[in-house]
Amino acid sequence: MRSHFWDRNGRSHLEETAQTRLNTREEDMTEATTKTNDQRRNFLKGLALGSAAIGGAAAGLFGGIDVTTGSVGVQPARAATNIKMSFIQWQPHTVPAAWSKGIEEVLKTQQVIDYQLLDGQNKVEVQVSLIETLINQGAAAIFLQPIDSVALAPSIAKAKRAGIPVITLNIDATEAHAAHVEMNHYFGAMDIAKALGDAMGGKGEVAILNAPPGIIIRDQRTNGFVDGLKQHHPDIKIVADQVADWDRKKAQDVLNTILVANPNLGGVYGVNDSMALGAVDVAKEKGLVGKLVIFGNDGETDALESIAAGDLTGTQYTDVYQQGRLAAAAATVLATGLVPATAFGQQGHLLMPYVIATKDTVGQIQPSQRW
Amino acid sequence: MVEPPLIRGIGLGKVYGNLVALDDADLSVRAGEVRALIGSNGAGKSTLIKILTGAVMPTAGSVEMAGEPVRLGSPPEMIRRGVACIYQHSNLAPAMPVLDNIFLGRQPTLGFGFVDRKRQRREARELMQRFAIDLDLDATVAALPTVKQKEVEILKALALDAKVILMDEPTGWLAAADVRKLHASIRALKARGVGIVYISHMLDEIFAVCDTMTVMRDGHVIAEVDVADMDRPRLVALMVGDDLAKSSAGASLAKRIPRGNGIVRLRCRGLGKRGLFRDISFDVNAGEIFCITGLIGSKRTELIRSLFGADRFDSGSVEFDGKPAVFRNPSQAIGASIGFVPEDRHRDGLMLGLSVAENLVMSALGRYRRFGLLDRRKMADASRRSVSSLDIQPPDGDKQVRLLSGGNQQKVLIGKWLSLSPRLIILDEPTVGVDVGAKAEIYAMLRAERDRGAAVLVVSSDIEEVMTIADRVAIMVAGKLTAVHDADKVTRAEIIRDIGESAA
Amino acid sequence: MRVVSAGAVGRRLVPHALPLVILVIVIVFSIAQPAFIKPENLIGIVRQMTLVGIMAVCTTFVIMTGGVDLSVGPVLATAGLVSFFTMQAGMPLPIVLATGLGLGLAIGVVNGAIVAFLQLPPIIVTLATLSMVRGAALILGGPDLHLIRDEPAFTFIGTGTLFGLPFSIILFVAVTLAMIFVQRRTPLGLLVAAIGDNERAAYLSGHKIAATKVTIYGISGLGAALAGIVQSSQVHTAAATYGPFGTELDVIAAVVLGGTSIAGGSGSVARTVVGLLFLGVVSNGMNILNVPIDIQLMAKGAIIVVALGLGELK
Amino acid sequence: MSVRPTTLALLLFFGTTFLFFSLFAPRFATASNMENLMSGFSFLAILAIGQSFPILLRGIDLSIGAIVALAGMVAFDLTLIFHVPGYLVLPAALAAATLAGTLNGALIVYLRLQPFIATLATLAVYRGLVYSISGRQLVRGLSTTPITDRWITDLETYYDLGSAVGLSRFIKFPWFPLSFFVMLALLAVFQSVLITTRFGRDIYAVGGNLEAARLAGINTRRTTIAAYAICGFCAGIAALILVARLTTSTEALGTGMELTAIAAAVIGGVSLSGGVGSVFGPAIGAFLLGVILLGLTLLGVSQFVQQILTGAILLGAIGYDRLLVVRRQRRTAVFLAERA
Repeated sequence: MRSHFWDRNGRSHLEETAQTRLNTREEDMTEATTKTNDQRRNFLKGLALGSAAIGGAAAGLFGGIDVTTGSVGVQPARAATNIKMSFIQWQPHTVPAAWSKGIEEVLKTQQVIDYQLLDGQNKVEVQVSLIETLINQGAAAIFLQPIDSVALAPSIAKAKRAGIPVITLNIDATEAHAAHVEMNHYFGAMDIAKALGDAMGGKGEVAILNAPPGIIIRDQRTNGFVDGLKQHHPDIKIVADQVADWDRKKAQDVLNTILVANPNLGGVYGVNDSMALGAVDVAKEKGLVGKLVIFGNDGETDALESIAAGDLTGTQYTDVYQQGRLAAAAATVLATGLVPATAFGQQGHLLMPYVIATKDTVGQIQPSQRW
Repeated sequence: MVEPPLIRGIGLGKVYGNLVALDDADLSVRAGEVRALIGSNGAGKSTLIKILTGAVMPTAGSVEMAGEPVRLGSPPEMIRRGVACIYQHSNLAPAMPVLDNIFLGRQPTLGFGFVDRKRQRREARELMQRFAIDLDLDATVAALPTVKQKEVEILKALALDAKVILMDEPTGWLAAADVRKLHASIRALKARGVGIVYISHMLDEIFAVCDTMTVMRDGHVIAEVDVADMDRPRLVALMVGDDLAKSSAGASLAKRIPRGNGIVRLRCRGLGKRGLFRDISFDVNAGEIFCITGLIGSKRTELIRSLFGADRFDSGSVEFDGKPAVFRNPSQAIGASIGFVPEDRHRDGLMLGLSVAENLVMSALGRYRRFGLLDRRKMADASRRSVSSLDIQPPDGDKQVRLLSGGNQQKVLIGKWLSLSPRLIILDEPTVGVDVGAKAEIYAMLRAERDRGAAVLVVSSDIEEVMTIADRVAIMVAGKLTAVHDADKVTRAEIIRDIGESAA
Repeated sequence: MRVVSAGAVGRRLVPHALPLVILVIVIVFSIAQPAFIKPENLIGIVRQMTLVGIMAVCTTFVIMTGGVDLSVGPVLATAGLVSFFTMQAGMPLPIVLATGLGLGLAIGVVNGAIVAFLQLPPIIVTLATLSMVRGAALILGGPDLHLIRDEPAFTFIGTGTLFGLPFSIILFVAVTLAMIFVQRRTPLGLLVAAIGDNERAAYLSGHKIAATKVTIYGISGLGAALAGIVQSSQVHTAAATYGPFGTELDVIAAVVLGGTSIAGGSGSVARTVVGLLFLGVVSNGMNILNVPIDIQLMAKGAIIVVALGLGELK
Repeated sequence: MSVRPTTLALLLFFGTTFLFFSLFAPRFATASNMENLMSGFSFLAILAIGQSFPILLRGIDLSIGAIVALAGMVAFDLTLIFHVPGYLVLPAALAAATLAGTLNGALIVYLRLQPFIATLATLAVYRGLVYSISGRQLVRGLSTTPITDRWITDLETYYDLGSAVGLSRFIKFPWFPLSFFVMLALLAVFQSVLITTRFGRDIYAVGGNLEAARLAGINTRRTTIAAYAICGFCAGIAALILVARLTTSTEALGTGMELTAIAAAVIGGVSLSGGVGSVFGPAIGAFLLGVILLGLTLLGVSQFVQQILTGAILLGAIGYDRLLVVRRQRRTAVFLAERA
């Protein structure tokens, strides 16, 4: 498939891509973009948000502060007048860390925003408690990487009632909120399935190195991959689907064992890059590099390097810094424009563009975009 | 027709693994009868008692109450039928108040499982009055002194309003006055038609309170007689066999060496610990056995624990071999060549799960260290020598201490220190719960230590023991040392008077 | 100290029951999937055990004395991180290892000191250090993965082979043998057994309880640090998030399955290895048969219950 | 005896921590923060209350997190897949949780397994069961469907007590969540069970001295099983509160809660060596953990430093308790000696 990302002035590229994507995939959409009854309206809204966001992001990148609206302006920062924005992550991990960096890049240039990263400890009840604390604190905006779509919805509704815009990252919530910026799990995984199948020549056996149930990303990615194989490569058989706890070491162990039972294994899909890299370790040790097609998901630096070195076959790359910047830009616009969260009848959607990075395309990813 | 006995065990047997604890034993008690159950440690008395309370499931035999067979191995069943027991070791819930312990497991209720506190308290008061026991019902058991804890146990058994009461060494921890009080209670119960089984190593007590006796040895019942038909020597002979009886009797004739060889080994001056004891001064010489006697609760244990470094003094000074000695922990005391045999061997003395050999070397590990490693062969040799010189039965160094009888466990505990040849050995109640035979052996060991030139400091509440082994006797009353006598110049009566006078 | 005799008898039987259960499981798996019994898979099983294995073997003493060390997960992570940073600073391998291991030892010693001198319950003390060490690790390394590259000597620890065997296995076996040796042949081993059996008596026998506890918690920390270095070497990365929540339960499970009572008392390093083998065989076999995770968990729990239950009933 | 003096010390520690954050953490002493505290940590208090029972028996229950997930998933499936009305779902979920607890107790009693290992095994079993019955995996789309049954969602209700008693005229008074009252009710019930019923006394007896309890004719097996059943029941209640709050359940619900609940119980003065403690202390212990989390967050302390401070405060809490125990022991010894 065609690679497509944008550089700093690639706004039109983004729009075009997003549009194609949404148009062609509208009918396939399942839980990835849920409960929207009017995709097109959402899309337009997303587009508008995205534009605003990119503006903000660019501002962040170039260090300009004049983009911010007058109400906040360039007044010198004062503790008493600063507004607060917080990001509640899932648990310490590379992806939310990169988001946080992106968010911070944008926010710190605004002078008047205090930013805090909070840890959800991989527990929904902790995330809920933290949101309520932020509501109490009177945060100007909340960034949230929900562990679950439904579980956080009541809290998001509460925030909305309190006039606080909530911007979700990666996992949408069933409660409409200000905006949602998503790394595309379901469709990304479908594309991975296609690319993996192509690399395997359309037949053979694959194994999934999976995460334990309990977080929705896992389900979306697994479903996307399984559906993708069904659609594009019905002859490829999934011979093993084993849990390796997101962990590189566990992935090594599990794949080693799977290979004993399935010596003819042709492909491996790691639901995140760490597990895929664990598979690469095994392939190296057993001399299977080049024979074993291995795909990861996320696109972290280590994975990209491994692809460049010819070890990992590919991964779904998303510019996570940019994702964070976009979210931050949207939040800044909302907060400084004094748009109350209650004004949102419909939430904005922004599906991050992504690349299936392989040896051929990985070089196009700029160093500054690697996280 | 004769009424059937209140309780009757027929052909009872119990086998643990390959160890026969009890074999074909019979025991019965009639209404108003006090039956002594005697025999050396490991003879099977406790097992027999535990079968009668349902605590242990026998491997053979049956139990009848009033001629009716009962279900075995079920404590609730036996309690329902009115069998109560005062166990040898504490059977109280330490963190609970006295009141709850007395009614443990069968509190009177108001229905729906709610405890009837008022009735509980009233009944407890009545009982205390009837048996002249004084206890704070709301005190936590753990905070009570041992004597009071024993009283709680007695009250607990009495509260059951039992037909049969089994007492497993109930006086093991009691002072003479308390023993008399207990015996008064027993007579009161007897008069009300209660049947009692009474286990004790104290021959005096048996003659004082029992009507009949069952004698056991090695898991068998070897005699059933009326107490009236027995005398002391015959009884001792029955219990331990002839040889030991002779040495036990002969032991009390051994010579006394007050002040040993005249060299002061341990000099204590004005020792005090706030709220426990004060102004304690005495000397222990090399080559003598120095006994401190007195009532339980007179803080002797606290004193010697401090001497050993397990606790601290608040005031006073200690000299050991003429040099000032302050031990901040037991390891320093041991370094100075002092040994210590605690009172409660299960709680403070032995590692029950470890082997005899390991227990024997436990205080002397340094000796078996070679290049920082344990010299297992040297350890095994040493323990083999100890096992044979201490005559530990069975003579197997690899056996878990848990599986030994009480007397043999005590020998291991003492032997552990003897192998170090300490310059001072302190023993706290060295023969509690030990049978007559083992007692004699332990006395012989202590004398041998004395003759070797060690100083031996013994704390004992057993006047008979003190009279048997002491070279000098000190009397401690309520935290103060009131008198020191040469043992060959003092009589039993004088010591009892000393203890009683100061207490009054 | 008060042990119900039936339990004691049962516990003595466990070491004999568990190997039998393992044998049965091996036979069942081998029939279901002949590849299971292939030598490469058997080596794989041992290799999968190494991380938890090193930690479990090193923490056995702690559990034998009635304690527990919950902080192994973050210590594992921190040791890897610290090694990474010292390597980055250009230090030679011996210093790198010494720093990583030294840190683990230090954390263990702190655990032991708090437990021994303040006499606080180990489960809460080590829960507190778990939280503190994780926080410190995250401050040190952030949530990022730090790639370890071009460090062949360091990489050898986790991935190299010696005499045809993975070096990590050799390391695990060496640690195990060393611990068995310590238990059987040194005064420390006997002391640990004594304290576990009766701490008061051990004190009155003149032993330095506190020093012993500090030592064994130190060993436990050292083991976790070694596991952290092996892991970082195997996955070529160091991260503060390694050794996630649940690692400590895996470690304790192996020790306790081996027959060491969590309340202290009897136990041995050799038995811990049996417990490890049991867990390793079960999880490897279920992976090989591609058993789904839900059935895997239920089967694992049930097998544990049956295996130990059998030992008690016999 | 039932309320140990150390519970007072704990209250003092709690009060000090509370006061500290009230003074220094912005917006800590506000009505809405109190609402957060009550609604966010009542379930943990309930778990800690339940956990007290096994610990009082010198045991432990590591499986409560998995039981929470199990009860949650039962409620989830019944409501969303089978459309069972809420008034039947609630008892069904509680029954499942209680049954799971009972099974724990039965394994410990009849197979004589160590509680630690038995509940570690059932932790795996229950979590596996949750995965296999998860409606989220079985029926696609359910993972984004909230539970709307009023019987369940109404558990997340707030009461404006301030207005009811007229306090709101003077200060902004927090609205009390129903879960807080549920917690209070359980606390009252179980505290009085422990103090006034024979069963409660039996718990202390069995935990304090198992052999003595057995010989006193107490049915130790039944007591043990009941204690674990109560623990499971409490986990079920906590699960329902969470499900109401989240309007869904996930497979990972409850992960790690066992250690938090154990920590709360031990901070609350329940001794791990059995027979000592109450259910009052653990409830305070749970809210202490909540105060720390909320307070540090409001102080703006970074998440990493928070972890360090949480550990330190945990140590402080038990260290303080320990200090008081030692002091009191010394005083009691002196007192007894002087009286004698």
